[in-house]
Amino acid sequence: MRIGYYPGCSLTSSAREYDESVRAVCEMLDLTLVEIPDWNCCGASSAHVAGAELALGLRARNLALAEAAGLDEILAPCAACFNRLASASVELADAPDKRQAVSEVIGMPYSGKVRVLNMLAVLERFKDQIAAKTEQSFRHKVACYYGCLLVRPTKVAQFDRVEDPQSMDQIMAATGAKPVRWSSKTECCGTGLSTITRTELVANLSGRIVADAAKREAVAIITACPMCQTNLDMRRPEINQKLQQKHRIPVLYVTQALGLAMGIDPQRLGLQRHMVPVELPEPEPEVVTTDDDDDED
Amino acid sequence: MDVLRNKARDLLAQGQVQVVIGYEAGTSGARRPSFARSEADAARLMWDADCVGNLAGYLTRPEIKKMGKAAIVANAATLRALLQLTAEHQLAEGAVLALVVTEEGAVLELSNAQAVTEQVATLPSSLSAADREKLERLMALSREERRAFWEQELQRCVKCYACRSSCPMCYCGSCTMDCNRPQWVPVASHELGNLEYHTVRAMHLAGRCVQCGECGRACPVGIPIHLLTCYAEESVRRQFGQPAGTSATLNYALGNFRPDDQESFIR
Amino acid sequence: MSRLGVFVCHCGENIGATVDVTEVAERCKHMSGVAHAEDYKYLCSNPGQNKIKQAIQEHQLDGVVVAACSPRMHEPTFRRAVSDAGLNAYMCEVANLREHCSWVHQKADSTTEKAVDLVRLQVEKVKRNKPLDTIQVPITRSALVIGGGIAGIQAALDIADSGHKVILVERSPALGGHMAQLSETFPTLDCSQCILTPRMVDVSRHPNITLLTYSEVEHVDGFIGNFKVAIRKRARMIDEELCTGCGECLQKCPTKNVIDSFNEGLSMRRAIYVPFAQAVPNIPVIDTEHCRRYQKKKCDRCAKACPTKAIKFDQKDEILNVEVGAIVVATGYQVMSTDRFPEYGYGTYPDVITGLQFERYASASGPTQGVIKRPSDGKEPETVVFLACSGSRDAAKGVKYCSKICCMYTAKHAMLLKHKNHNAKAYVFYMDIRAAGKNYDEFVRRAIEEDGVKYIRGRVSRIYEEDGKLIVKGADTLLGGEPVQIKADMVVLASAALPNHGQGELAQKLHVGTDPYGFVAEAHPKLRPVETTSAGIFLAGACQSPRDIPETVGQASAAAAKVTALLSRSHLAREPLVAEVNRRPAPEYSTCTGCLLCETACPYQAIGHEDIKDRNGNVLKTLAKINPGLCQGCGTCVSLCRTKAIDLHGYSNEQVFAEIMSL
Amino acid sequence: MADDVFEPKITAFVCNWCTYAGADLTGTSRLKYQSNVRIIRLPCTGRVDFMLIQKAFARGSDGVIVSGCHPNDCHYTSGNYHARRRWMVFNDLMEFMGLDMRRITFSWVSAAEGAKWATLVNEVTDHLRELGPYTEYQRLLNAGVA
Amino acid sequence: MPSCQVLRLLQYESSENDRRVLESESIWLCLSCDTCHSRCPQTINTPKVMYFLREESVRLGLAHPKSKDAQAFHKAFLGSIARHGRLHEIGMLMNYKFRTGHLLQDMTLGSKLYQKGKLELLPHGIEDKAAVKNLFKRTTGDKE
Repeated sequence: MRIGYYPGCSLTSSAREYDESVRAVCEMLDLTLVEIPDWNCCGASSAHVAGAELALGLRARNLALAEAAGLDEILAPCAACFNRLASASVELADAPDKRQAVSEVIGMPYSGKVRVLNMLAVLERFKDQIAAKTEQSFRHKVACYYGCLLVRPTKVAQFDRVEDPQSMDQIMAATGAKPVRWSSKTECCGTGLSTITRTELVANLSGRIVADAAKREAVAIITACPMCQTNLDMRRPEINQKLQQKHRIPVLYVTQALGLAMGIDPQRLGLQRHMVPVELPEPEPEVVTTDDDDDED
Repeated sequence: MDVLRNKARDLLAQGQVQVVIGYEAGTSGARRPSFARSEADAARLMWDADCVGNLAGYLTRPEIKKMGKAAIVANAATLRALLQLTAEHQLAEGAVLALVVTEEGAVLELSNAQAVTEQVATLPSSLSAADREKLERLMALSREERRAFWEQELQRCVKCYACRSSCPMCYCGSCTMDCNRPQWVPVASHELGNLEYHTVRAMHLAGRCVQCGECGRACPVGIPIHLLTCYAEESVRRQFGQPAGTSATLNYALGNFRPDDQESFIR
Repeated sequence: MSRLGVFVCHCGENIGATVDVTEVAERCKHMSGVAHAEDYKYLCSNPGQNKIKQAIQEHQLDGVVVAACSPRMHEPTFRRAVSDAGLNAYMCEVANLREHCSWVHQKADSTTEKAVDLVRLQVEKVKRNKPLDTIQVPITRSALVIGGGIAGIQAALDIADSGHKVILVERSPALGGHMAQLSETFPTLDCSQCILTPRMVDVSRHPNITLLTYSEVEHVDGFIGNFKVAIRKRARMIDEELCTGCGECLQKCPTKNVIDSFNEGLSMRRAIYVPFAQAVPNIPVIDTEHCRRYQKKKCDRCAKACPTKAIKFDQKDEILNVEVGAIVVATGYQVMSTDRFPEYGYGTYPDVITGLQFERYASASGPTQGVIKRPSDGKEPETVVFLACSGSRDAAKGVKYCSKICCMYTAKHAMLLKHKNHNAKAYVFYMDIRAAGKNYDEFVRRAIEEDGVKYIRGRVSRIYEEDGKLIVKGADTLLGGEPVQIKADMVVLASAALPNHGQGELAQKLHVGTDPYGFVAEAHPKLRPVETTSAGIFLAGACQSPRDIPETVGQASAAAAKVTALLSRSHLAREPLVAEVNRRPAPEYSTCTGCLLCETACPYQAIGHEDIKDRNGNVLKTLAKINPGLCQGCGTCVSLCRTKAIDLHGYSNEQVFAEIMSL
Repeated sequence: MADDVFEPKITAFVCNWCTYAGADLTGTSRLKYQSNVRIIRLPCTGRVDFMLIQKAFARGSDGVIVSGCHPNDCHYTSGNYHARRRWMVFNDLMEFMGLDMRRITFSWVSAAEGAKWATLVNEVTDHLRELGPYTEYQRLLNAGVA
Repeated sequence: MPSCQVLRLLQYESSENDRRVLESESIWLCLSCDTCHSRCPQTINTPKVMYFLREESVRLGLAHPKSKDAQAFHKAFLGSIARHGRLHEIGMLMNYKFRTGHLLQDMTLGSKLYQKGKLELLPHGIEDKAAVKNLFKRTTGDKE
């Protein structure tokens, strides 16, 4: 099976390990990634400030390129890129006039056929294979953290349920992991534009998430978004300072976690690149559950 | 062929039926309807590829009804007509015995609607490939071209009503055309009247036409009017999926509806 | 040659201003068949009507066209006038010069021209009108009430008290509906059961009422005054004659884990059960879904226990066919369940409950004998948050409309909580407080001022669990949208009131319209609020839209009044504008070919068939036959008939044809 | 009005309960529209025989409006559904025979849509004014008796 | 000022209130997490509203002083894209620091990132840079 691939800027540098683990895991799942030729930045949240037209143009060019390359589905692992591209594809899907206008801007045709998928939507299709390919069962309590951009707004994401989403929990469960029930699944880590400009806000928001995860005794936070990963991992010093705590809970990309379960070499998954060292305890022992019979008196 | 003749002879001899409606040799190699009432008559019956006519129309004629129980040599279209007529309460269930000559030359006796329905289910649509192709060619034309085409054709109509009398579904005792209070359609044949007449005919056969093409064959001036009724029927099938002449129980597309019928032109 | 009279109305300035009325009258004089034409200021006035009557006498008119306002306005008026003058009422037609001409066009020749056309159109029609007599339909003088809640109970009692027979059908095993589930009622805080149970008993005792519980309407045929209804009486597996309601059987049932729907799932019941202690009738039902007898082919403990051998495991559903003259729909509502609220946890938090569930807790007859407890651990909650508008007024995730009862019952709930546990804290998140009604706002004020309920104006964005508490995150818009966070033990959703389940199917069976939300539609929002779009079918209570008890009871009595008015007559006069199959001399008998394609096209199943027989009884021809009692005159069959054998009185082929040709 | 502007002749078949009432509302709300349309009142769109439409054209109408209750709102519960089916076939057949379907307007106008009726009539009138007289049909008329 | 007040002020359609909104810091605080959007009973897309208000406030020169870092960030960001077609993080960060003068912010972090191989010294541009340049021209008119 093949699918279009849009790494996005951060996966080529600050989130390189995400890219590495995505490629490693997809290989294991026999999913061929066809990188969109000459893709450009989706514009993230900045493009909007310079005008909606530009924002749409930047996103549309990538869709058009994908279409030209004969790809009808593309995977955008970065949640931000996914959200941007998906909203563009939705916006253009049934608006011929808009497509016309944007085609002129980007100087190439786009017929509005391309569908954008996030990492989880793609992995969901491979649950069985994941379970099958799992070598050392990943029996850890994990906190599946979705953030904002994967599930919201429903019209754009068109995936999972907007509150208390389940897909990542199920994907992780397939490896034997025990996803904790927690309430910060879709709380915002504070990215938006503030990662660099308003670090104090970020520490505050991300802090709540880390604290909640720790409280539920998760040994790792699992995410599918570079922004979230960066904030929860890279900003950990600020967070701990803010919380007056020494939280050491690592933040893994869902693909890294799967990779480990599938027995892929940690180096290949880029675990060494994390700021918070990834050290997982011994997997919990397996508990055999028996279903109880119905009442007799 | 002999199998058919013998079968007919026996049926008549044993008095199971009083008349066998079938085909016999006509002038210049054509086939014409034949009404065998005696064992001798039975010898005239024929069956071959040229027996295309739809004989079902005769079944509803009083003079034929008078003859008593009838058997009919039936091709696909005739069978469909039988079902539709039964559905429309014009033939009592089992009132007619259908004789179908198989590829192998054997003769099947279909004595009830059930049997006919099953037989019909195995048959291809009556709409000939040639006619289907004509329909498509016409639809490919521009509206103006189509108008011109039908104007050309219909102005030649002399309102002889041969189409009407040949159509097995046109059994009505008094037709809209004969209604004079009010005079819906002018009696004389002129372009407007002709257009109205053929529209009415097509509309009245939409959801009822078994696409036998009898009207087209009957037209003395050779107007392909069967295309109109065939198209109307196709339209019904396409939009509502309720083909005529496939069941003996009433399922008239224009006498039913679905709340979610999809139409695009209503504002 | 007909002698028609045309009367053109000025309607003061309303028509006169843009149409040259005298000119119109003048031109009419010259229309063929018109014997007399005149114009007048106000034809609908008494003098105006008298002019028409006189003219009919003077000029021996045999038909009349009144050119005035919309026929939907004064057609009846003028037809009465015409018949007073000795002409058949249906020899009068109205040309709509006001709504369709003078009011919608500028003053111009073309406008007057149109007015003349509109009159000519009617002139040509009237020439072809035939005298018609109103159809007299006998009335079956009994009523069917669907739904045994307070609405149905009230309607049934009122109709029965007026001396008419009533059949009351209730889907569940007992009367009472939602009101039976309530604890106290606003604004008086009197106990719901205490005021309801006497009414339920009255119903069961009333000589004129036949009570059918555990029964549903299967099929409805017929029309006003003559409905034929098939009712499915579901098998209770109990012989109602033998059962004494002693309750022995209940104790013996081994299956104790069936969700109790009367307690809104807050408790368990047995497989054989009576919904609640005061149930009417006090006869148990066996729930075959859960009874071991049916699930595991074993156990007959209840049967063994029954002193009167009333338990009949092989009982079957019965179909009762009844005839009634009128129907009252009182099918009530249901509340949106908690799993419809994503941000409140999709119903995963046991301590997030609906208002109805709270009622059960607060009710003395409830699962906790009136002690407010929380489902998760049965502890008494210290802090309870109430969310008004849960699903209501929420176009995005819920319903657009206001559920109307929530503001009041939420205030009541908070109040009850405080009364039962003085240290408890009650918070109410609301968008607006809607407390219009007698003593309603006073009631809410009391909750706030005397009982110290904290009202917070704002919506709740999220609820989640933390250390056994429910964290309620919201905003206080009166503090400029400042975020509020409350650690609660229990959250009560005033969840939206929806049309009851099965409402849609029933509406179809009854041929009554519904609104976009699925509530039964009234015939007119202001002037005919308790009538449906189908004559003879009335409505009461929350099946029309959410409403409280006083309103429901009032409406039920109103519907009952309508029904008794209808049933007080022996016959019903109906407009004779119905379809008819033509007749011709033998041997044709009719142009109808008896193809009966029209049968399915009739929305009222009014078309059957008749056989023409000779004197030896041999069938000569079969024709379609239209029952004038059932026919409502839509004409769908008329336009379907290939031989024009069916025609519609008042809109006949000849009439309409002539109208077209007059243009 | 000036003689050079073409005034189309429009016949409207409307049901009594929705569109006729809707047109009444247009009046009571004093909304103005062009005066070319002549309304023929029928109980229900189910009563609209396609032959009536034919006859309207035969009588020289340049355009025809057929209008009734929205789906689900039919006073007779399903008359409009039956009507809709016939139009679906009629439309299709007319297309096939090459008739100018721009001349026929089907619409749902409820008793509450007085404004919609006004706009509908105006739009149809203007459109027909652009199209000009329905010569291709009226020519047949005048082709007269052979 | 919370978004509900922002919208309320706008509903007045009065220039004074509009100004108050455009000058406010609030419109720069939105993280476009879309939570409000997915909650709103009226499905109002608040982030989109905020984007628009930011554009306006910049266009009319009313932007809140505290927003200059954000603006600088966006300028740097867009600059990077305009030049390379993709984001070159170091270049962008440097650019940002010069624009804002936060020269020392995150210095240590930066080097850490570098050690972890998370920063690329040299930009990886796209082939068809012209395409993106034109895109910018056509939509914003400015060269950046």
